[in-house]
Amino acid sequence: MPLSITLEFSGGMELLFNNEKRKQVTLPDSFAPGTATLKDLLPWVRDNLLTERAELFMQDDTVRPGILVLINETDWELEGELEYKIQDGDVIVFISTLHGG
Amino acid sequence: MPLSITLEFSGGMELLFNNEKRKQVTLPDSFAPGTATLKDLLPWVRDNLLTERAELFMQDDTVRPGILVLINETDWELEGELEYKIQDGDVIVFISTLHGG
Amino acid sequence: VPFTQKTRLSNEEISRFSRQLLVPEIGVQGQLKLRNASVLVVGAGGLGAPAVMYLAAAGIGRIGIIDYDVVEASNLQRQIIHDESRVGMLKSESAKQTVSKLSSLCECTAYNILIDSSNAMDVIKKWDYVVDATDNVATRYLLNDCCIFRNKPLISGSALRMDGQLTVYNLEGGPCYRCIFPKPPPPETVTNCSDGGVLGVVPGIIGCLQALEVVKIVTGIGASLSQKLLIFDATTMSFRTIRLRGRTPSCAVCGPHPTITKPIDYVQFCGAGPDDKAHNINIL
Amino acid sequence: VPFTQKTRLSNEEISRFSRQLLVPEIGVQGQLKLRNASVLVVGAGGLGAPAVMYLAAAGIGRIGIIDYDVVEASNLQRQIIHDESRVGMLKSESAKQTVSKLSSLCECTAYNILIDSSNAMDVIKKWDYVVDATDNVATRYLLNDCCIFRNKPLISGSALRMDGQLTVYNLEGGPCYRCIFPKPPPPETVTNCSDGGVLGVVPGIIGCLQALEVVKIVTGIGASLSQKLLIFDATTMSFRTIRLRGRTPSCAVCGPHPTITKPIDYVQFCGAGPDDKAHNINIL
Ligand SMILES: [Zn+2]
Ligand SMILES: [Zn+2]
Repeated sequence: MPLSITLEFSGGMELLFNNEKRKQVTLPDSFAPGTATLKDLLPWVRDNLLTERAELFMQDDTVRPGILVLINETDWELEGELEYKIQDGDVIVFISTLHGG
Repeated sequence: MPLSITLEFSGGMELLFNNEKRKQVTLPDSFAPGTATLKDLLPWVRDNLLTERAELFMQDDTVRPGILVLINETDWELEGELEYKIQDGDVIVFISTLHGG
Repeated sequence: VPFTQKTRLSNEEISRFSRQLLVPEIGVQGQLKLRNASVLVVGAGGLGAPAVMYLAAAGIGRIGIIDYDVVEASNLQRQIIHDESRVGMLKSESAKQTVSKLSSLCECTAYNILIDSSNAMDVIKKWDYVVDATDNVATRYLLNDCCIFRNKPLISGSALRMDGQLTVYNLEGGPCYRCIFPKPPPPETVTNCSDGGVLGVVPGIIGCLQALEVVKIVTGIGASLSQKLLIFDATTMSFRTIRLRGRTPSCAVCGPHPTITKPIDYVQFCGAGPDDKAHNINIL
Repeated sequence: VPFTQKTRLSNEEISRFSRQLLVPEIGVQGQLKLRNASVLVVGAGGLGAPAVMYLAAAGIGRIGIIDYDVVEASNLQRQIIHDESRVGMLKSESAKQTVSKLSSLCECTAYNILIDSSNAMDVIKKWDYVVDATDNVATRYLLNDCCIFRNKPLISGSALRMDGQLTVYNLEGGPCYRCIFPKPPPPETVTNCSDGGVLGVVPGIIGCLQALEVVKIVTGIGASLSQKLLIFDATTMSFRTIRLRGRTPSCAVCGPHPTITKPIDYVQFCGAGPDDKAHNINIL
């Protein structure tokens, strides 16, 4: 069964994704449950969902500095970052940190 | 298996319950899963947990006016009020409405 | 003189509100709607202070402020629309002075009245939206009923100790206060800020959120809290939004067969009034 | 003259702060702690305006305000500590005037400086807590590093368009800004309120919440947002609190083997500075 996850974009990240703040996606079969990781997900998101310049989202094989990734309401650093194995029903949030005041 | 639920008290209701805002309770065996309702729960809460005057919590067989009951983040009126059947893991919140400004 | 509706922003307004014109959800059309809107804030206390200031700052064209009390030193811990030099002044006048300094683009009316059944219908009919920033049960029922009779959305906030609550009544078929609370609480269960205390910034936060809901309703972004209740616990910094019932068919004011069709005696209904100074000293 | 710590509230203070003395979590001891605390607010703009006003109202004994800009008309849509008569005045001075009017019990210092590597260490050492109410990446890293070097908790807020964020750094072993963001964002990805706009009451809400966190830390209630990030979306009125990583062992400033032990060149580090007027006009 393919993995279904929810992606959310906040703090202005949504401007890079057609102004959609929340998107449910079913990942293609190449994302095998139990082995597919965030390292696989990021380029897929970039190539399939991003509507603005790629460098505003990724640098090298990870998100660019200033973007915080949350996995089910938790900082992805606590969940293994790029090595985190995607689970069905996961909510992955990409937040652009704000600096204005 | 006995029913385990979480009770929460907010908006000053906690002052009637030993200043505890959150309490996990296992209901006695008389609360049968599938038949026990909020109508059964209210007097049990009054008799077992309330530490202040009963009339500040209940009037007749329901909560006194000015208290809102939530069942899993939803107004209990949408869930059947007193007739709602308690389920294991439910979160029941008693909120005193505020009038200050 | 009636307030003239505008169809274009002046150059001064474009420059003044440029940061809001840049927000896609607001833009020029949204700013014009703010300019053409009128908001009545009932209570120039802990909730009303930030609500009035941020509504005036945002460019609301007309603001009305109702209060019958005078500023006291113990108010200043939370009522930042007043200051030490205003102690002894009428709150409605003090609030109006602050608005005048903040923005010459806002037309502000101060009502130094105790709002009650005798005057509420007349006052409310002149305004598009009503903000409930009061401090007592009787006035909350009065505002609710009159907002139903006059069909005005009611943006209702409250605060006590470290807790705050916020909801929007009577918006686009949503419920009213009486739908949720058909009976008033027993007077002995009602605590006000005078008796129970309040951390000053808690009504500050709720008042700001009331202003935000008004801005969102006026500009068409839409209310987030119609048929929902926001519950704020400052101790744990938790915000919880819960789903409320819709209009109650048996509701005495907004149902299809209302039994109350004009303002009643709210002091009798609630067993306590706004001027019940034994319980209600300097609360707003 | 050093600020004298008090062990008793005066009769004037007891009367003035009576509503807070009644709050069990505050009480006389909490109010004394507020009176004996000093807070530095960096930025007298959209965040700093309500933060300063509510901190002064709450009874914080000493408040410092840093800003190097002057009040402009386009600030008044959100910076309610200023008013039309202050256009052209230094923001730090204008903010101080408002504090003086709000409370004669608060000792307020205005710093009309551009805070940078040359002066931050000296200024920060005089204060117990630092509120980051700035508008640019370089100053945020500067404040973070100096708060680590001087061991001061940093209450950090930010806002843009309809979004706000809030967290507390360097409190009781919690992470710092660099633990979470070791590298600054590319300058072209950074939007400020001048370019992106902001709905005025959004920084209002975040600034109030910053003041609340300060009050809670000072009085011993405890911060809710150390190692946590509050994310506010005004469009949907959603508040979400997420769990952040703890201190990062490899952190260049707060780790066990720091590679940065004094302020660096933050403009070079970030590729953009606070006075980068091409991008940063009237942002605070
Ligand atoms: Zn109704
Ligand atoms: Zn660190």
